[in-house]
Amino acid sequence: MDNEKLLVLYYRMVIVRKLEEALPKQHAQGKIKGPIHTCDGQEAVGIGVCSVLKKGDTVTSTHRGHTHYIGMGIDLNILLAEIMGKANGLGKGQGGHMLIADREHGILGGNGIVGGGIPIATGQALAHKNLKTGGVCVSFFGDGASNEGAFHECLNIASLWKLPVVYVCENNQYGLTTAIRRHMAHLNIADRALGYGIPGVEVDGNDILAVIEVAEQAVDRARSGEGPTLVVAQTYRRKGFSTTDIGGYQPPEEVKDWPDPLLVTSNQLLAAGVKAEEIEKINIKAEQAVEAAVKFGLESPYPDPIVITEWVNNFEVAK
Amino acid sequence: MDNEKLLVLYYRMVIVRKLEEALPKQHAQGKIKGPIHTCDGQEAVGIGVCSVLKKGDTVTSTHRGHTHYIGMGIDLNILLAEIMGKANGLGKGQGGHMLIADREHGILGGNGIVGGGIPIATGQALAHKNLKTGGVCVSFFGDGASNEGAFHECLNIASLWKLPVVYVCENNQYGLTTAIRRHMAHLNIADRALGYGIPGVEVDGNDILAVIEVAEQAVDRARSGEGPTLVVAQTYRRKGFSTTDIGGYQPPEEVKDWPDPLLVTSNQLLAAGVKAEEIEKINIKAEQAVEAAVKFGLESPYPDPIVITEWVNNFEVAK
Amino acid sequence: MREIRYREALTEALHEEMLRDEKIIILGEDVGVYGGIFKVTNGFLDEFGPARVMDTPIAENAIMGLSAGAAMLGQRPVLEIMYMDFFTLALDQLVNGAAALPFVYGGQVEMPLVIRTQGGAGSCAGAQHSKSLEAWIAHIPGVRVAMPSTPFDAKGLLKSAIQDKKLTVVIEHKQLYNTRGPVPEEEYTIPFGKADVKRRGTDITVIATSRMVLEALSAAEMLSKDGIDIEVVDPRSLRPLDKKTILESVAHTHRAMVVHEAWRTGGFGAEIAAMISEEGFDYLDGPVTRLAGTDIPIPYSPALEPHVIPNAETIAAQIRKVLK
Amino acid sequence: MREIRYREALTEALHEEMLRDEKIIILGEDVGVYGGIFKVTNGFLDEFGPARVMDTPIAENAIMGLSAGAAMLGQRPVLEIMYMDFFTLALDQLVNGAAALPFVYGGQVEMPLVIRTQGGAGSCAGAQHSKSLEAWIAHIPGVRVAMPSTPFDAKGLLKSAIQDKKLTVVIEHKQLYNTRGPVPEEEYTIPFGKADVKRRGTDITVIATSRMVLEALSAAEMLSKDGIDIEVVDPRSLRPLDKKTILESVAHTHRAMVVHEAWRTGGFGAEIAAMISEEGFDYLDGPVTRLAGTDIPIPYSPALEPHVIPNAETIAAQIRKVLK
Ligand SMILES: Cc1ncc(C[n+]2csc(CCOP(=O)(O)OP(=O)(O)O)c2C)c(N)n1
Ligand SMILES: Cc1ncc(C[n+]2csc(CCOP(=O)(O)OP(=O)(O)O)c2C)c(N)n1
Ligand SMILES: [Mg+2]
Ligand SMILES: [Mg+2]
Repeated sequence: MDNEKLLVLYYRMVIVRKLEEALPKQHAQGKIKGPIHTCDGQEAVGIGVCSVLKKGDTVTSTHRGHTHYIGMGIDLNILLAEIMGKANGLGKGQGGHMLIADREHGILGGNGIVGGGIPIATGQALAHKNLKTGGVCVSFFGDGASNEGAFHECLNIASLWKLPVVYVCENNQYGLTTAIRRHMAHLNIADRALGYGIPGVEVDGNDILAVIEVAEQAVDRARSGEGPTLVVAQTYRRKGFSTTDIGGYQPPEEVKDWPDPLLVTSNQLLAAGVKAEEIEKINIKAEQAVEAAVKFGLESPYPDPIVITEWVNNFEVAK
Repeated sequence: MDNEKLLVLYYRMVIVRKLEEALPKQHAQGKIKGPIHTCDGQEAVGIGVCSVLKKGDTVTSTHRGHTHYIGMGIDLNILLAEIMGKANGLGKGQGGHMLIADREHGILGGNGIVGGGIPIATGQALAHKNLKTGGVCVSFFGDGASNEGAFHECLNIASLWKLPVVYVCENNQYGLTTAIRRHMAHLNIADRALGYGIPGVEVDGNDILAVIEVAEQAVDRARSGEGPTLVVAQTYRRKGFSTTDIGGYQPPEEVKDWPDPLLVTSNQLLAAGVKAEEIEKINIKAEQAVEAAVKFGLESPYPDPIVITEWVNNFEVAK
Repeated sequence: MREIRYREALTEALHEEMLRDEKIIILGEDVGVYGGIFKVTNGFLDEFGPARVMDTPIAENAIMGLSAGAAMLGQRPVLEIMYMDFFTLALDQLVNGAAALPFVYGGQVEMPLVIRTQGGAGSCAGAQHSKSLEAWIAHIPGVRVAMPSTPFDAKGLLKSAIQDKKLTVVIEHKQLYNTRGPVPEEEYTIPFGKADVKRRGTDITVIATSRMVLEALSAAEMLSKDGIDIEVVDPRSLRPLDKKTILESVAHTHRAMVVHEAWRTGGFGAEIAAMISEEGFDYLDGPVTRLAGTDIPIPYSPALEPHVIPNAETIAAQIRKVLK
Repeated sequence: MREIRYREALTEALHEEMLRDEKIIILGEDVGVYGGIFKVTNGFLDEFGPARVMDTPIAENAIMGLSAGAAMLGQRPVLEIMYMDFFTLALDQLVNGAAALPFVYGGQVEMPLVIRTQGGAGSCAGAQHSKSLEAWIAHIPGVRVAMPSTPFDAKGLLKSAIQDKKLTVVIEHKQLYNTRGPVPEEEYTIPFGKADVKRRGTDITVIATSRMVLEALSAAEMLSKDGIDIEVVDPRSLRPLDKKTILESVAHTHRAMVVHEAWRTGGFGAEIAAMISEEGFDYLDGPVTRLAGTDIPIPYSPALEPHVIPNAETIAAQIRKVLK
């Protein structure tokens, strides 16, 4: 990959990291209500996978979706507005941080039901195929979600119907507070693909270049009509499960064993000859962008409760 | 296996076959209401697997459970009474043919929800383990059921908790009217075990000796605390999905490609030196037993609707 | 007017809409090769091909969710959930998915998804194949719910369901597929939220749903011999509910009774009765009573099952009691 | 009497019962190592060990069904479904399994299974983490449903739920865990089907559930300044429902209003209102009104969420209107 492109991806990764620093602060100050699930440590997966998608492709996300949003090119300002429940947010403040959608950028969308996005993605893939959009759908979900029935039902269906979908499991080693070895006995999630006769690929989820390579193959396969792939990206959730987490179950030493994907990528950039100052410039630029978006969000207006009546009238009243 | 024992099993298989001949007749005459799902062709699986179980073990069954009931030693008369909705039936006529239970013989029980018995079985296995009953639970279900989310969720849990449970998938090549190649792409259901790190064993489900061998290993493994096994028995449903089936989707020539398990076993008996007359005697004895049970069922009294009020009073009335 | 069966009316509705809009697909368990276990989509696979008529694996949660996902991108799925009893497995994707996402995504997606299912007892199919769970579905904002009782209503409501491009659940009744009734050959639709007065009468308004409409009409015949003249109102869609027609009827009869097959406690009859009592209090000469399924898992035995579901006799008996 | 928190009351109930009966196990998502996301089972894993306190994978259908299966063999599971919103994934094993099997198997199995869950809005947790779906559960015959509003009720009802060995769903409220109230140190239980008159009054009976009881009591304070004296009845268990206490109260106040957080249409308030109108018609001087959650997926924005849930002000306002 050329440096310029990798710098763009690195920028996006830093955006996510800065978001994950900024959002809990806003939450602590009461400017964001509702729990925030941060992606610190998982930046390479979402940013990497989304970078191989084209206009018209779609993704389904989760409660922990910031990397997917940034990866798909969401406008930071209106993302922040939504997270703060403002009228000009992507969902008019009606969805909030777990339920972000951005149709223009193919984000359809966040989902707070663990595993809930998997059937939605499978259906989007069906529509891509039937309506001949040429698009593919990527479904992101966690290691914990891979134990839900929806995972199984959908992988079977997608395999049967050869749907243009890529299932990306971000294995961050925890389902909420439950360590992976306490929620599954066989830790190789990619092996679950064997039962459906589809490829199951494990990848180092902290190395964006590795992620991209695997994602490209899976997306190509989907786009060319050969069917789904299960990609399992090994990564680590460096913070608590959400802003409500009071900790006590993640051994502090564990985080040291896992590489920080931002460091991995910045080292790749340095090794490829990019100057340290240039990287630092990007870090600052990202920080500023996030700061500006936070400001935008804070200054945005709250929705007028009249929207409630409008919605009710639209859906409920016998005409 | 000694001939005497095999003859007993053969007897049970014939009982099932005779039942499957008798029940649709009674249904056609209006003596049985509600659909009947017959097991013609699948006798070797349920009879074989249940033959390796001990007193105290339990099984969960399906809408197509006659082989499991007979295999576990149910009393034919009160089985028929239940199927006919009579007061002296196993469920007092409240359950019917899809919802048969017989606690004394470990049948807990039939289930008309496809895949519905799998979680129940997993919980029974948990109780066997926790309460140190020494028992195991066998969960029967179909190829179609193996696509339900419950299958996945439970195999993961049983593997994680090393539960004493054996999952027996009777692959009769159809989910209702949908041929297996139209409901899954990867036809080797046993491979689904790979994702959970448990053994997945495919077996010729029309050969009771083969079934018994595999079942013994799986039950031993469960009983000794090593955890679950997925057994997939290849067999064939020789009739329609139920008495309401109007056909048209099962190629008539297909049935010829599949061995009839009764013939397989009677040939094994003959090869082992059992006389043809002895086998014929058993056929007649089974037929008579079923006839007697049908008579018993027909002559049994219907329940008094007062039971409805009793149940309601017991559960619903604030005391 | 020609008479056709409820099943045929549904088939016609689907067939006409499939011809009208290529984006409509039909999917569900056994809807393709077999044509649906009640044969509503018989022949569709041959006519429209496997890309538009899809047998699915047995995976209710997935097929509900994937139908919603496809609808989000402009596909127009008509999903069949074979028995309402299995809706239990698909509710998450309905209430947390299809019904909620258009709102929480701020209107960025539409949900032109129609779900057909069937409920009801009467076949000795037992506790897991006989339930009427419309109260669950009709509790969900953003879902429209219809329960057609006649071939005419079945066709007209199903066509509206599809044409309106709004998330809709159409609940058929397994005992009605073979019933016959007049259905025009010409195109027509029935709007949601319009009740139908199936019989005019003066003494009491009976609000009945699905098969209970037929039972109420039979009860009306019995009662008319005793000089009791009942009005039978069929809401046809529970959500939105045509309060106006119901209240107008009660304003005129001054008495009301709600009849449905579903379990009494927490059944949708409670909503209708509460609504009448709340908004039509001054019209009422007596309490709004309910006659509904007994609060018990539906027993299998032919000697028990009929006792847990209202019928013409029990409806007539209760009316006699109320009017005494 | 000492005052403890709602959370602590629940913890005490579970702890006492765990000590009393070794067959009780606690299972659910994150109930073990973390002690439950609301910390109700904090420390239990250490005290009772991993065979009795089990973190489960995220698989709601399986854990509901396996709890039922274990209960059939004499285990006594207390299952936690983390949010009531996820009950949608577990309903099949509840309605087609746990609630039905004791009946359809002719009494051969018992179902000593208790399910704890929590619902309710107020945290800006959005449409998928704020719902109140008690109407669905309370529609199922064979399931008992409690919705405690105070620490006292929470402890007493949860202990009864476990001791009675009947299938029971206890619905807690996420906003109540930190509320405090008097709870005796001595052993006590609260029977199911016994409502509690939380406040005596003469002008109107307000039947409120869960957190709405607190709001109704606040409304009572506001109204008392205007000389309006309301009676607040907390059914505590929706199923079985203590009709007697409710009707006695209405007989005395001649007016009734039902308040809950759940969606209005088809909410359990409809059942209560319909029941009062049906069985207490002659007591009523005016219609039974309902005040409930707006029929809309619960919006996230802190500027919207409060508008879809009743509160003391809106309760007081509606009462003023009704009494005018
Ligand atoms: C159906 C459902 N069950 C439980 C939850 C509560 N919950 C929220 S996040 C979470 C953990 C999910 O784990 P994983 O899929 O690994 O995603 P991660 O949080 O690690 O990104 C749980 C259990 C939920 N939101 N939805
Ligand atoms: C949850 C659920 N979905 C659908 C059905 C309808 N149904 C009854 S039997 C059946 C086919 C089941 O196939 P399989 O598991 O292979 O069992 P088989 O009938 O072949 O024994 C279906 C779809 C059901 N009873 N339950
Ligand atoms: Mg995780
Ligand atoms: Mg099968």
